[in-house]
Amino acid sequence: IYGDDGDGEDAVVFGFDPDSADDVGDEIVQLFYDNGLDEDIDVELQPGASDTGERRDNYETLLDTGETEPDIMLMDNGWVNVFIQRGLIANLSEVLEDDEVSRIDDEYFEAFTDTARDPDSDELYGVPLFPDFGTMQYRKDYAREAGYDDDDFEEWATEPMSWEEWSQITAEMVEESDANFGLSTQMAIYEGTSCCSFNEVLTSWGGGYFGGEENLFGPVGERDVTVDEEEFVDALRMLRTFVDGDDENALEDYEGDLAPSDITQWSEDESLPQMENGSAAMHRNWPYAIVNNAEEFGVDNYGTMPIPYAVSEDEAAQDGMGGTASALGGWHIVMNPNSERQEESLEVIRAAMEDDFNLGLLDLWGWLPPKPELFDSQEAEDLEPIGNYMDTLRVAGENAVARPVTEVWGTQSELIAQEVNSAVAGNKSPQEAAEDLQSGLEDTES
Amino acid sequence: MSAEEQSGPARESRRSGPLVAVTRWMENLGETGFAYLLLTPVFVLLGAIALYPLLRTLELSLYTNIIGTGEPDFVGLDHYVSLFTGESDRWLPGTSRFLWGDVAVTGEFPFVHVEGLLRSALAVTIIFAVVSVFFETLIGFGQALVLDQEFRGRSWVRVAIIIPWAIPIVIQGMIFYLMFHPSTGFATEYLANYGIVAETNTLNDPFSSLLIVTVADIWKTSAFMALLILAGLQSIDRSLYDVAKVAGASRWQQFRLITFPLILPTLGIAILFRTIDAMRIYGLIDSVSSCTVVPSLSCMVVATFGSQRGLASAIAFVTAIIIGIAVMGVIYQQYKEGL
Amino acid sequence: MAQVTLNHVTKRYEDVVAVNDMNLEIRDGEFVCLVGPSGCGKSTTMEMVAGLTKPSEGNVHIGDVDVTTLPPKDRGVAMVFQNIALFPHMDVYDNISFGLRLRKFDKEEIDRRVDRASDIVQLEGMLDRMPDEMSGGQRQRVAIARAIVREPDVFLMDEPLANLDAKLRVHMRTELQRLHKELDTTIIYVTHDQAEAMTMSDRIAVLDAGELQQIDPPLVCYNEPENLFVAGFIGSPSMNFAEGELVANGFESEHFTVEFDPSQVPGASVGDRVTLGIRPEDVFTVDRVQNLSSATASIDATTDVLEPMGDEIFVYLVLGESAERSMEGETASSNQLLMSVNPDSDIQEDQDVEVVLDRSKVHLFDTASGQALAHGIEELPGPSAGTGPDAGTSAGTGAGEGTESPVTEAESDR
Amino acid sequence: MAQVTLNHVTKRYEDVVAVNDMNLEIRDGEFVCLVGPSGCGKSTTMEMVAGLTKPSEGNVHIGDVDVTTLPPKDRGVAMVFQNIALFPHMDVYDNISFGLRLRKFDKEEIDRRVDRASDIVQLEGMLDRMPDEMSGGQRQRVAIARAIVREPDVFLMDEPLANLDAKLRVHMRTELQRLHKELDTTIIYVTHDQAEAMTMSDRIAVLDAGELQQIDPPLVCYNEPENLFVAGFIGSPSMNFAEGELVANGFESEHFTVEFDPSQVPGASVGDRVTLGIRPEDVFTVDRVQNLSSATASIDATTDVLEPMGDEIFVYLVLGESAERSMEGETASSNQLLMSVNPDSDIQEDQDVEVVLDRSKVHLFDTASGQALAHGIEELPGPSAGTGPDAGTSAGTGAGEGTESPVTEAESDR
Amino acid sequence: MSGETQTQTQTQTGSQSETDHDQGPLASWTQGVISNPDRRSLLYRALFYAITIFFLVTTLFPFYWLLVLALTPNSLILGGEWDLPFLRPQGFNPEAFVEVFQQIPFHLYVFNSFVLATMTTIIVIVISSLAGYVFGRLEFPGRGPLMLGILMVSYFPPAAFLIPLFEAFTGNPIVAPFIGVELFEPPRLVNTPGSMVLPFSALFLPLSIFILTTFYAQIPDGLEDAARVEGTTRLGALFRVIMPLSAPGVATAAVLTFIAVYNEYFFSSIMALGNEPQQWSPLVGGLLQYQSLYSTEFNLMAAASIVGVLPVVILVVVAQERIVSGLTAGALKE
Ligand SMILES: Nc1ncnc2c1ncn2[C@@H]1O[C@H](COP(=O)(O)OP(=O)(O)OP(=O)(O)O)[C@@H](O)[C@H]1O
Ligand SMILES: Nc1ncnc2c1ncn2[C@@H]1O[C@H](COP(=O)(O)OP(=O)(O)OP(=O)(O)O)[C@@H](O)[C@H]1O
Ligand SMILES: [Mg+2]
Ligand SMILES: [Mg+2]
Repeated sequence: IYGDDGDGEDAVVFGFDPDSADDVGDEIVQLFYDNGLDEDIDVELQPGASDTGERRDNYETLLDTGETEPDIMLMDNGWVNVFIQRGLIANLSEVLEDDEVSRIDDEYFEAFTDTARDPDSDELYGVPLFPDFGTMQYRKDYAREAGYDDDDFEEWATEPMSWEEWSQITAEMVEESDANFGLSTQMAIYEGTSCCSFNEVLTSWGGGYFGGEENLFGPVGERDVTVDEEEFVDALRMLRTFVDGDDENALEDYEGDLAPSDITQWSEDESLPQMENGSAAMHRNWPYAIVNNAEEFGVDNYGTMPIPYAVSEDEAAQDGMGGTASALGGWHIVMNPNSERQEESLEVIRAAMEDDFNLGLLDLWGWLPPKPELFDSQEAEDLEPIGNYMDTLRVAGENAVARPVTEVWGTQSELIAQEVNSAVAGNKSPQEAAEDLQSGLEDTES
Repeated sequence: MSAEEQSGPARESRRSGPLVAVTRWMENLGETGFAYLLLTPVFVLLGAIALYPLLRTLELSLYTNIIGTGEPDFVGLDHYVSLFTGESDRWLPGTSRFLWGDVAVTGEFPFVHVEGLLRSALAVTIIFAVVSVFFETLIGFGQALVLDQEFRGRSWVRVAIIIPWAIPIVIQGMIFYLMFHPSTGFATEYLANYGIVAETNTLNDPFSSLLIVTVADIWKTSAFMALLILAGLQSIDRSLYDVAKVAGASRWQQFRLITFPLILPTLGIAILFRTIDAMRIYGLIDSVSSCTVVPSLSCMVVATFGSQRGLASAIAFVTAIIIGIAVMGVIYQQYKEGL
Repeated sequence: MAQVTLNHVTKRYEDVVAVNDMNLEIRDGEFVCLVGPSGCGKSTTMEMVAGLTKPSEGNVHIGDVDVTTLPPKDRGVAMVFQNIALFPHMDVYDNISFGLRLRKFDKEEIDRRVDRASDIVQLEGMLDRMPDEMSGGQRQRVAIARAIVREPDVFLMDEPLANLDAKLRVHMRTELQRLHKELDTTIIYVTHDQAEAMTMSDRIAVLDAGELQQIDPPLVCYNEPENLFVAGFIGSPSMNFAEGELVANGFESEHFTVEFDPSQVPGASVGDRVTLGIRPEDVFTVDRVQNLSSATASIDATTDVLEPMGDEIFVYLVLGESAERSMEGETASSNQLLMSVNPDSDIQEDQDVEVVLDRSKVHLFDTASGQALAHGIEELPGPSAGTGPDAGTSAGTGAGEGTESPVTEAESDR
Repeated sequence: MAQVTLNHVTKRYEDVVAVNDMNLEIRDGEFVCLVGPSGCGKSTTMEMVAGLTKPSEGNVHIGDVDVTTLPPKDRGVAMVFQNIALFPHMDVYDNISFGLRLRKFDKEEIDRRVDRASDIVQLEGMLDRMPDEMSGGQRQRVAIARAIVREPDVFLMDEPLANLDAKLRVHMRTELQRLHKELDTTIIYVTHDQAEAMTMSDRIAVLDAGELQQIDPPLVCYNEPENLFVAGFIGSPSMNFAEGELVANGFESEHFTVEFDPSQVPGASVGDRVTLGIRPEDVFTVDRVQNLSSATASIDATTDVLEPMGDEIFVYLVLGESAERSMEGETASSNQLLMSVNPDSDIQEDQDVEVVLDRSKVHLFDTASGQALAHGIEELPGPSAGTGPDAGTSAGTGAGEGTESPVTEAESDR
Repeated sequence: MSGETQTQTQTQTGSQSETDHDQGPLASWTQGVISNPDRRSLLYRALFYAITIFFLVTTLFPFYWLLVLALTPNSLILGGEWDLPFLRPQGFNPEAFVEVFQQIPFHLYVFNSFVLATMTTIIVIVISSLAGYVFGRLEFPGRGPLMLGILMVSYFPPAAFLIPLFEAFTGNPIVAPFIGVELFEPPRLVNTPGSMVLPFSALFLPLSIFILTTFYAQIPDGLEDAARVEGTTRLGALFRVIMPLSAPGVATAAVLTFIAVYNEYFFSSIMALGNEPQQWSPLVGGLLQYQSLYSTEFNLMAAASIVGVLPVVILVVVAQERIVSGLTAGALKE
């Protein structure tokens, strides 16, 4: 019954996100034409697996075996780097016009765009489509019960606070409101912990896994592993404090017992419902959670703030770390080097670089624009409910920390997640975990 | 005379036509020729779909790690060597070891530090295989014996017993994952009270996870055993039981002297394939817990597959060899049974 | 104490009544043969005694115990199955010793008994063969050996010798009889071999269509069958039957008459339809009649087929105008008569002969009910053709209840 | 054209030679019975003819074709298996029609033939039964029906009637004979029933230990067995043997002598060890001797066991001082003699009797080789006890090659 | 009649308890059980039912949990308050069973799996029947090594086959291993059933071959002989007699293969390039569609898997009907 694949013969096949392709696929295709794509070029959105890892494996096999389709595809910024290093995707610097390349250099979030570059040559392999930033979200109504008001909220929205202050506010909120606990975050053994939820904390303590910012994407083996360091241990101790304030490794000045021990088994999936059902006062998550919860509680009762920090950027032990830090998620458009419709594909990519296209996606599906100034644009702010949180998101975007993705990141991220998890769970002391991780990472680096 | 007459041997041998000729040719083949003829489809299929890829994979295991970065370099047996020297361990997920980990033995003798063992893929795989196959055999046998009885509602009981086997591993994983999940895990509390599983961080606790994975596997694959053994039971000639009964055999003796020996070949096959399968456990671990927590041999292959394809291929071959060694006993038993 | 008693036992399968209201009492140490046509319920009866089949109705006693619900292993029976049913995964030794091993006999005792049994069934050198490496007869002997090593209270043997050659069968017969004496067990034995039934058994139980027809010592069954069925079934080749009528001066059928006083036949009167039965060996050609004191009037016949058997010749006679030939001689009204003659006779095919019947061996049955009316009849008292001084010794007895009737004695007096 | 020929056929299993260098030629349309003790290779021979077993050596022809490598389905044979081998997943109808359906006969023809066959085997109402719902005999009849519907060139029947009762067996015998005539097929038939072998077959092939001993018409096998084995095997109860020596005036054994001129025995001379054979029916008590023209001198004996069979009585005689009793009468040198007498005889157990042998029925064998030396011997020409005018018609013939020898004719003249 | 039986039993029991009265109640009860067939069979039945119920509970409980999950609205699954002793759905949301089909064309995935599984099962059963016949019933040189070779295929983790197969199925030339010579270019099979059915068949073949070998080996030679004399070829006998008589084994091999393929995802996720029903993505592919980047709709996954299991259960019920006990009863006298 599937003998006929439809009109796909001559179309540019675009490996896409399944949920949006199913729901608003036609509108997205129309959006391309609205932004200057030649009507003669057909675009077919081909949904990939919903699970990011799975989609990655899928593209990896496809590209590795020289498949000609899909011609272009979405790639998570978390793993596009590996594809670049393996030479599996096309070098866009070579095929895009120079002015287009410089537009990307100028207009796009820099940190985000960097994840689509070859770290050695800085050449561009992907055009950012939409970024994702981790933020701290909270229940304004609970905060009000603890005596805070809209002024505070406004300040919090753009001014990062310290973890210490944050812990006190959170403790107050739990005390005064119906919240059962303070923080809902993700500390399970999975990629998200190493790349994002813990990485944010680590960066905000001025630390990094491999020294400063410049080493994020390698070179593997020539950079130092900086895990067995004070800032790393302190980050872990702080998290441990949040889970169990009475732990022997707990930090003095922080309020403890803010998060349930279950966070060690939570990923986004499990942490979000804790916010939804009113148990948690604070919630670290991606913008989709903002949309979700703002609809649930109303924009008046739901607030966001940048991730708190412990050490300012100046005092940071590692270069470029410190201060508030948001883990960088999001997706790029990349091109299949074996594509038989390169020209048409480039046309599609060009259409996707238009501002209206980015705003159109924000409207259609809530995907953030990859360009800072679009965050401030009126069009963006008009969108409900996400428009109300653009301020925070912009700060987050400016302070985004990319994942240290290299060809060995897969192995390393598992190690990191596991050690962090056992430290947070209290199975290991932070110091032990740091030492073990240090030697583990050093092994993988050689 | 009758139509039959026309097909006397004389007439028969003169009849022609391609089909007849082929049939005759086949019938006249000696045992060996006929055997190999019938095995051709197997050879073709397995040759193309199994042997060829395996040889290519073997070839791959002799080349450099990272694919995509230029032409692969020939490194000979380096991957294999590094697996056994522990050099490759750093590529393996979490703090796993491919072979025996650094097993910590604490003061009191029998108490081996479990963490050490559970960080070794080989140990995990063997523990998992032995425990799960043992219980699956036991339970499957019991279920098969129950289903072999005549009673009302038997077909429903049969369906009930087979249901777990019909559930995809992803869902099987989900069922047990949610049972021990911190938010939904009603089971954690009850079992933690008895110290069976860890109270918190259950699914990230190696021992608890291994236990849960094992139980989940037993739940699902006992049905496999039950089905096979049941088929074996039903193929036994019932008149043998009559003889045994009259000869004075109690139920137990009938089981021991008739049922068991006659079911043994089938049981052997079931155990053989279950063992092989258990030693390739991956999907369940992945969906209940993770390879980082409970490493298995196949986990190692999958974990390195994305980045270190040469190493992954080498691990696959070593895994196959380890499985081959592990099931040698069963095969020998089967061989003695005349298979 | 191992008498076997069946009380009103019935066994029904879905649409078949295999055994119907059977009452059977087998005494301790008795050797009883069950005979009957194929499908008459012999095996079913055995299975009920063994406990493999539960009777639909009625109950079974072994010794003094009601064993109806007792499992087979507690009944103390050993059985040779009609379908042999060796354990395919065991060699001959293991098959034979199966029951003993179950009972944890010690190794030596087992070896001793297995040796002995394999000796009896002449399978000495084959103890390590597997069943599928043996011939049909050899397998059957293993089955027998498997039963006899057990030395149980009751032996059930369902055609144990069916696949053995005549010589081995004679050997086995004597061995089984010896065993029977030695062990003093009760034996229930199904056989289709008349010689076996006649020589081995204390009594023969004749079954038909699930019902017991007669149970009596072999010669009583042979000489005084209770009804047409038993008469026709016992004896090979079977008895000749002629349907006819009881007339004033005896019996009259389409093709011949036998003269006697109808009043000596109890329970029947002139005008009744009766069937006359005469065994082949009681039919003689007239030239041999001088040996016979109780011959009937001669009957004209033509020889049809001759079947030389070596030790005798079966002669198929056609009475009257030889119409169509039928070798079966089944229907009572047929015009056929089977005669057995000495192998030395110079009888030829298609030859006209005159034959006589031995009046003292003639049986009369009620045609309608099939019940026996008389076994052996006296001459008509009036003017007769009889010559011998000691002719017609005994009047017919009714269908006497299975005791050794005086008839037998009287007959063997001659 | 369906003669079946076996040329130097040998079949070896690992350590057993089941059939050894067998040469057998069965003519088109012939009915041959294979007989022999259990395990002698009958079934193996059949299987090789059917193509189920490949001979280790030699070849098999059916018609003019060498079928040694031909698969069973192309040999045009139908077979009744000793182990019955019904297809348990098919009902009776499907079992019977299996071969026809394979050959794509049309429905009506199949129905017609199945009806006819089930009629012959008397299974009319049972066509929809499954094999496990039938009695042993019924199953066997299905197996027979399955073979006969095929109407093949060659029938192979391995003890097809073993589980049937005597009456049905007689019926089946005639049916098979009729079928044989109608279809004009070649039939190879294994049986343990002497009556079957005697009445049905054109020739009987006697096998022992995988070797062919004799193939001859039934009466030749009976009356002129080629060797001790055949003599002992054919005939039930079997022939009496007495071991002894050829002396100047005849035969002398431990317990009796028979006087004759040793020179009439070809191939043997005075002083040789010979074995004398005499069938039970050729032994007579002296009081019956008036019927016999060729009686030997009388022998003193004591009766031991009597076995009344209904139509005859077997009398076990002990010669000389009755030492130990043995009912087997197997060893040639035993002091036992089995006699068959008329059921009317008034013979008793433990009675002293004088018996004579029928000289014309005496067989002489070379003890060492077992080969027959003479069948029937003439009186010593000198002063003799003979009385009859037509005594001792025929001198011994050597072990004549299976043709209908004049002896038979001569004998049946009497 | 029955009255008589009863009295007898009673007297037996009576005398029993008399002799035992100085033993403990348990001992005498045990005595009674041992010697009294009625009581013993009662005990057997009780034991039997206890075991059956135990099996039912243990196998069905997780499935019940799955049902509970399906009926609970997704948001309540991870946030809900689950408590024993009685596990019941939080809220009642049977709409999940409808939603399953609204979100994605789940029925198409089920259909795909069904077709793939059916095709594979047929191929596997036919080929392994031939092989099972050969290994189970024929003697020939090389039998042992060949069987071992076939078995060895299943020692390897499936990943070991993946890359070369994927290369071949995407239409890349077949390269002779170790030599590097290109042999020929196979047709492009990805996104067709062929690219899944072929590897499935090869990978599930060893199990079926071994199962059928054992079962075919147990069919008495006599029956095959009978069929051959009746006029079938050796193959005819295989399909007409040996296979039907091995019905339990064949049905089991078929059910095992069918279910395994039906739930397979490793190969299909690779071979169906886009996880679309049109690309023959199977059931599990569909199930995974309910997971999106950051959240999993457990209730839909549970509902969908229950829906997906139904066809298999029906199949198993049907196939099991074919498994009749004592198939060879009445066949042979030996
Ligand atoms: N598969 C086998 N392996 C070894 N020996 C065998 C095998 N089949 C038969 N034999 C032996 O070959 C001999 C001949 O067997 P066959 O079945 O031909 O005997 P038979 O004459 O039919 O005997 P019966 O009358 O008992 O059926 C026997 O001694 C038997 O034990
Ligand atoms: N399982 C069954 N289902 C239905 N009918 C059966 C079953 N078993 C036996 N019968 C029928 O019961 C009757 C008696 O069978 P039984 O086996 O006792 O006969 P039998 O006297 O032993 O015959 P045979 O001499 O042929 O062995 C037969 O008519 C048979 O067809
Ligand atoms: Mg029977
Ligand atoms: Mg035989």
